[in-house]
Amino acid sequence: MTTRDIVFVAVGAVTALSALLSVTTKHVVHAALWLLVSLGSLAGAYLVLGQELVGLVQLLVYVGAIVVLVLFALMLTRAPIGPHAEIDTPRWQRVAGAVLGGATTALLASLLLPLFAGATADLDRPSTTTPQIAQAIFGTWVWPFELLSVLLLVALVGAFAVSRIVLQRDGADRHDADHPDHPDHHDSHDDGDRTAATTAVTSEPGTGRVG
Amino acid sequence: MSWIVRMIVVLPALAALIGLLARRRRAVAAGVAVSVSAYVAVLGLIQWVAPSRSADIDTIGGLPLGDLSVPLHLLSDRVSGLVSFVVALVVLGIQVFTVWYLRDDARYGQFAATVSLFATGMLLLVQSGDLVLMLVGWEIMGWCSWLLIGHDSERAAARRAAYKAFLVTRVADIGMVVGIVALSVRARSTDLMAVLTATGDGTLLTVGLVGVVIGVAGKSGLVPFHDWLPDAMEGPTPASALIHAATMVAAGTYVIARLFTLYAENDTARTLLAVLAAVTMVYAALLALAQTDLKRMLAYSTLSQIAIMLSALAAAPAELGPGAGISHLLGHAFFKALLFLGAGWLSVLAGGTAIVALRGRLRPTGALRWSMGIGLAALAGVPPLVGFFTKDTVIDAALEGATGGGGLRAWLVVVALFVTVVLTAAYCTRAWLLLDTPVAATGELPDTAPAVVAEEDVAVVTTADSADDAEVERVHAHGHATITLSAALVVSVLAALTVVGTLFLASLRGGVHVGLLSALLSLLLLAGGAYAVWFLSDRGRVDVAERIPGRVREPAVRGFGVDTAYVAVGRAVTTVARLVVALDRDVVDAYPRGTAVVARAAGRAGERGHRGVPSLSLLSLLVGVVLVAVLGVTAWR
Amino acid sequence: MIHLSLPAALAALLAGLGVYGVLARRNAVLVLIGVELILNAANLLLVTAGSRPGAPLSAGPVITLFVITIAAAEITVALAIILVMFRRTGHIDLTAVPDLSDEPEPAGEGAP
Amino acid sequence: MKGLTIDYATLLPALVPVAGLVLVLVADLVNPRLRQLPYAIAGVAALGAAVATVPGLALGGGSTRETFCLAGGTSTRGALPSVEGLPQRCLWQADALGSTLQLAAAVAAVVCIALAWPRTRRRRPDDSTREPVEAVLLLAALAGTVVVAASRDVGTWLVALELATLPVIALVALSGRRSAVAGATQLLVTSLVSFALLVLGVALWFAGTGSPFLTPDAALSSGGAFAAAPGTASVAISQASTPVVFPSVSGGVVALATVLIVAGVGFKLSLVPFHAWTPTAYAGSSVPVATFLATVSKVAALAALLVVLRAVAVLGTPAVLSIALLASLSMTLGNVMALRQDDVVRLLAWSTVAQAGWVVLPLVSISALGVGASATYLLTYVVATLVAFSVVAVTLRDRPGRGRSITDYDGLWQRSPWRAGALVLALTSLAGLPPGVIGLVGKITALRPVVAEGWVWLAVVAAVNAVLGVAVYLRWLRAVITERVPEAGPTAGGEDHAVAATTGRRPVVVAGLVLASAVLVVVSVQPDLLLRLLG
Repeated sequence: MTTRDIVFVAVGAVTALSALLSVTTKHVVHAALWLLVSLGSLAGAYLVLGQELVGLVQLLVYVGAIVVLVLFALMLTRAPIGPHAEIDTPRWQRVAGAVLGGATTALLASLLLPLFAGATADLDRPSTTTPQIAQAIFGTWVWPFELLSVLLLVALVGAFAVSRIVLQRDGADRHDADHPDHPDHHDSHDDGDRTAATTAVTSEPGTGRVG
Repeated sequence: MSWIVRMIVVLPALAALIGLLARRRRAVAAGVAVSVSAYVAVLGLIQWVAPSRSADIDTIGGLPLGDLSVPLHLLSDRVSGLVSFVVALVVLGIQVFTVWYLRDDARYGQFAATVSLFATGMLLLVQSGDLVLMLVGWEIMGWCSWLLIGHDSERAAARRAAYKAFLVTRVADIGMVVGIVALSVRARSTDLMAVLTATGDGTLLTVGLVGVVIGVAGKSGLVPFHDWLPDAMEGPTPASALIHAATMVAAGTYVIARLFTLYAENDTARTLLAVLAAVTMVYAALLALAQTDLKRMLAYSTLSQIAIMLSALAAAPAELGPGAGISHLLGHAFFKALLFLGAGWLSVLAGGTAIVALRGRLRPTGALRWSMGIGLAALAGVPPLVGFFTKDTVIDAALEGATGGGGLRAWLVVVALFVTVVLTAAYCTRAWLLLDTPVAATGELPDTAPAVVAEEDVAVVTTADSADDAEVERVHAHGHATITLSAALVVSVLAALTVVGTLFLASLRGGVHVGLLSALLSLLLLAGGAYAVWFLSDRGRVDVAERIPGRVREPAVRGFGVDTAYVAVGRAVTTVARLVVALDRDVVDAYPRGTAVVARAAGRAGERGHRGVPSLSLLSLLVGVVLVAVLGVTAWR
Repeated sequence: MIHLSLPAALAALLAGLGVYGVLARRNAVLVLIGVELILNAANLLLVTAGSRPGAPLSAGPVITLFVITIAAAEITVALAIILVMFRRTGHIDLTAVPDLSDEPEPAGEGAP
Repeated sequence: MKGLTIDYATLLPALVPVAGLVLVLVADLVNPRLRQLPYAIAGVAALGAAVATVPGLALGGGSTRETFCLAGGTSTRGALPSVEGLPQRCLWQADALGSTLQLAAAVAAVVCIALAWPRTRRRRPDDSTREPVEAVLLLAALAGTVVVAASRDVGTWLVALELATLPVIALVALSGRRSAVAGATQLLVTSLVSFALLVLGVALWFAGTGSPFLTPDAALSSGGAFAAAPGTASVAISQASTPVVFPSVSGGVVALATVLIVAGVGFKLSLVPFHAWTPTAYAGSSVPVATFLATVSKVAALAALLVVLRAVAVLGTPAVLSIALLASLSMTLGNVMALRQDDVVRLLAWSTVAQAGWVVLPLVSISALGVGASATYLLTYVVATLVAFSVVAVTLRDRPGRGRSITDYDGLWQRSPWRAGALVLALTSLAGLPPGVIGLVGKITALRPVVAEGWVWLAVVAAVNAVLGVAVYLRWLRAVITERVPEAGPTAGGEDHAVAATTGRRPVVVAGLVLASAVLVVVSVQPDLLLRLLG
């Protein structure tokens, strides 16, 4: 048991605990915040493992961007503040989830622990340093890296178009109310509180039209 | 020479094809039918006179059936030459006669073409040196008989008769096919020579020969398959003549004659044949005596005569060969064709075939009277007509067989033959007396009938029990046509052949062999039978059959309800079939249909599970992944 | 020095928690959290395997970076669709039976 | 980087669609009101990709067209420690099989683009973004498919697979209908979870083999080679100067990695139980997108799967029970459900599920034979499905709103015999009946490895499903060839005519149908073209 081991156990415990809380808490927003903690401490775990760059990117992208996006999404979908019983699936499904999750963990652990049994990494002479990673990305791995840029571009275009189309349609519905093609428009107006949601969202021109 | 043999088979087939194509043009159809059959008759004459003894005339080449050799050869020898000549001659006569007889029939073309095709079947059977070809010819005749008997298909009776003939012979053909298969398997070849010379499995041989006997019994109308033949009189008279004279019913005799060396050594099959023949000849002769219709009487007489031919094959000693049977076949061909065509002629004159309508109608007709007289005399076996010689050859052969160790089987045949001689003489005499005695002489008739039966009355009488109702209608529609010269000539030539036909048989080994004692005995019996009838009928004034008690005669005319038995058998088969169908549907098919039901139910259940709930799809996904992962890890190696 | 079985165990744990999270939540956004946990488990495993001495081509960290980026791209599209779902149906409940009733093609192409 | 050579000509099949999508975006920037231009560019790009794959088709034996190779160049070659004659490692390696799959994807994409061709030539309103976005997404997914078929390393493989999946999700949602959103949601969550598991599988692969390459030697390194001689056997790439020894690992990790990858890709192939999104998404999206999902997506999935399975094939694993289970479940459930569908798109969706079972069926034998058979079957399925969807699209284009139900095809034989003929050929191919000879050939090809490996029960299940499948497609065929029931009344007919008159423009859509049918006819007449894959 080295010092690094002890540190890792500590960080890992935080990660696991916050992950557990993020999937069990009844507060919708808390779940996202616990995820934030979990991913952040995972970045710490990367640091302990000697992968500074990965840890940094984890902080930047995951904590800085993804979780923030998740929080945004929760707010845009009018997530309730405070405990909410409705966020969990029926009990039988949760039991199934627990069984399957346990099975996954058991399966992975039973295979990985023997695999890494006794394996150690000497982090004082790290095999991969940040310059090496940089060189690898722009050298060996330049092809998938370029593809990744295409993927990001396409994802942005797609996400933009998808969110925009509905905004347009909502707008179109409002403009000519007697348009016969959109029965759903009337549906959504029928049930009371959801109407409020729709109008609330669509009345924010900034959200939808942002490109 | 071999091309002649091939042509004999192929030409009628071509004639049938052309006739069918040209069926709308009557003259062409008639021309083709008559000229081709004439040409074939000439070819048959050549084959007979100058026989090429050859057993391997190729046809379409052998069939590649692996282990089994199927060469499909034709076989030509003196017997096949003679038989095909006689067949061709009879067919020629019938074709010529038909031109006159069906003068007003719109479907003459089809009829003539069918007759040509029928001739093809018979000739193929006669020429074939291969069991498969034999079966093909056999089947062609079966199908064509259905067409010919059902020619007047607008009449229900004709249709029924056609179906009956077809079904009854078909059932018997099961035996034929089984027999042929058994014989072929035993010889590992379908070639006739190979089959005859093969040695081996005795059981298989017995099965084969018995099967062939059953098939022959069907086509030749032996008891219990006999009842289709009298009903087949629903066909036009030339069709009856064709079927009865030299072709279909006689084909069985020819087949058994071809296989005679095998039969000679197989007691089981021969005994069966002997019993069937003996029963049939006596029974049919008795029924012939009771008939009220000329054509039906002739039909029963055919049954009896065919049984006589077969009895020769059943009883003759091995060293004598099948000559006796074949010779009676040929002789019978002449006089039976003559009788049928004469009856057809007479029916045109009288407007019906019921004996009541025909009474005394023969007297004023000159050539027809002579011809019918000769025909009936030949049928009865009056010397020196051909019937006498051939029948006595059969009796002689049977006697030889009986004395030469044939045992009970041969004696049974001999006794049956003598009984039949008496009965034949009796019904021939009865027919002659009824046809020839002027109506004026029958004063004792209860219903003081007019001297000449009026046409309306004829219709009334004959529609009741005339076999050939179509003829009645034809006569009604077109009046009594005078016979054409050629048709009359055909009848006359046949009469002449009946007189001198014995000469034909001289070339046949064992063809004519008359024992003195048996000839005398049969002549005595003949005279006795004829006298008895003459005496009982009060010199022709009364129908002998009237003296038979009505409750016997009525069912006798109807063939003792055999038809009903057939129907019952049919019903039973249908019932069994229904049972099988029900079993198949409700028990066997339940499984396939069960899968369909299960599939549908599963689909319904699945539909409920696939309503697009994302959460459930995630659940199924993860369950699947974990399951697959566990399976993959545990069952990988 | 660090024993690599520790991060491996953590990865296994995170994966299991992620699976549970995916199945236990009916809110679509929270299901995404479960997905992220599984992804992070995979990432941790990659990094762990990559920090074994002699790992070639810096593959571990590089692929981890790739996966993080892919996850970002995914989350973008996912959130857009969840947003649309909310707009169209008024909820983001994944256990609800969706309304599959077919409407005519939207106005975008052709009609008016 | 040293040793890395890039051959752009080889990369063309992937580069052309990417260039096309950039061009679409630029064109949209310049003149956003053109309706057909994005599709034109996309069509040309897809065609270009198809043409670019052609040189790869002629590759025989084991030869490949490759680039991004790490051991290229003579200087480093000598320095490479040759471990058991390991081949050089390339990030792009397209052999005949891969090229054929790429070609199939490109051709299918061309047809999809033709089917999506806009109805009118009118300029679109300023705020509409649909056409260019659709073109971009289609091209991106095509590029991903092309790349994944040629990828040999986990990095490229993951990115390309995601590039092939993510745009499709957006495409499904793009039509904006409620059912489309439902389909997109289901597809989204399924694909996210699947992808996460896939990454987990990849991580396991990397952990188990120590190699980021999906190559046979990497797979070997997990099992026997390292365990047998830990001192000599080592993986050392140019930059890792010190030879290192990985701990000998059990094959179990590789096994788990493989099945996780199979499961992760299985969702894209719509294998039961990862299939639930299929009918919803197909029915929700527009017909061209459904076509894309049913063809290009499936090619991508199988290409990705084959990359992995060809790598593990060397392990000599005779058969995989998991795949057998998935295949039999997929076939059965797909056929049973398809029997009950009245909507032709849903019917085709379930048929896809069933056919996916047939596609993976030969993979129970992880061998060259199984791989070839699977690819062959996939191609027959893709071509036939393409034709069936094209017919649906043309029918819908003729009479909008009518053509989704089987009864709408009543009497198609009389109305338009050519279209009906194409449909009959396609359906019989899917069912495996003549005249769809290619379907029959495909089914026999697919069954051969199964029988060769002695999987009797699986062969029986497949045979039963072949019969069930016939019933599925005959339901539709019967409608096509039976007499049409007279229309409800003259007014309905009049409306039809009016509608047809306004939406009569469809030459490009018909061209797509013609192209697809031509391919189907060619492979039906000359099955050798496909069967060559096996050799």
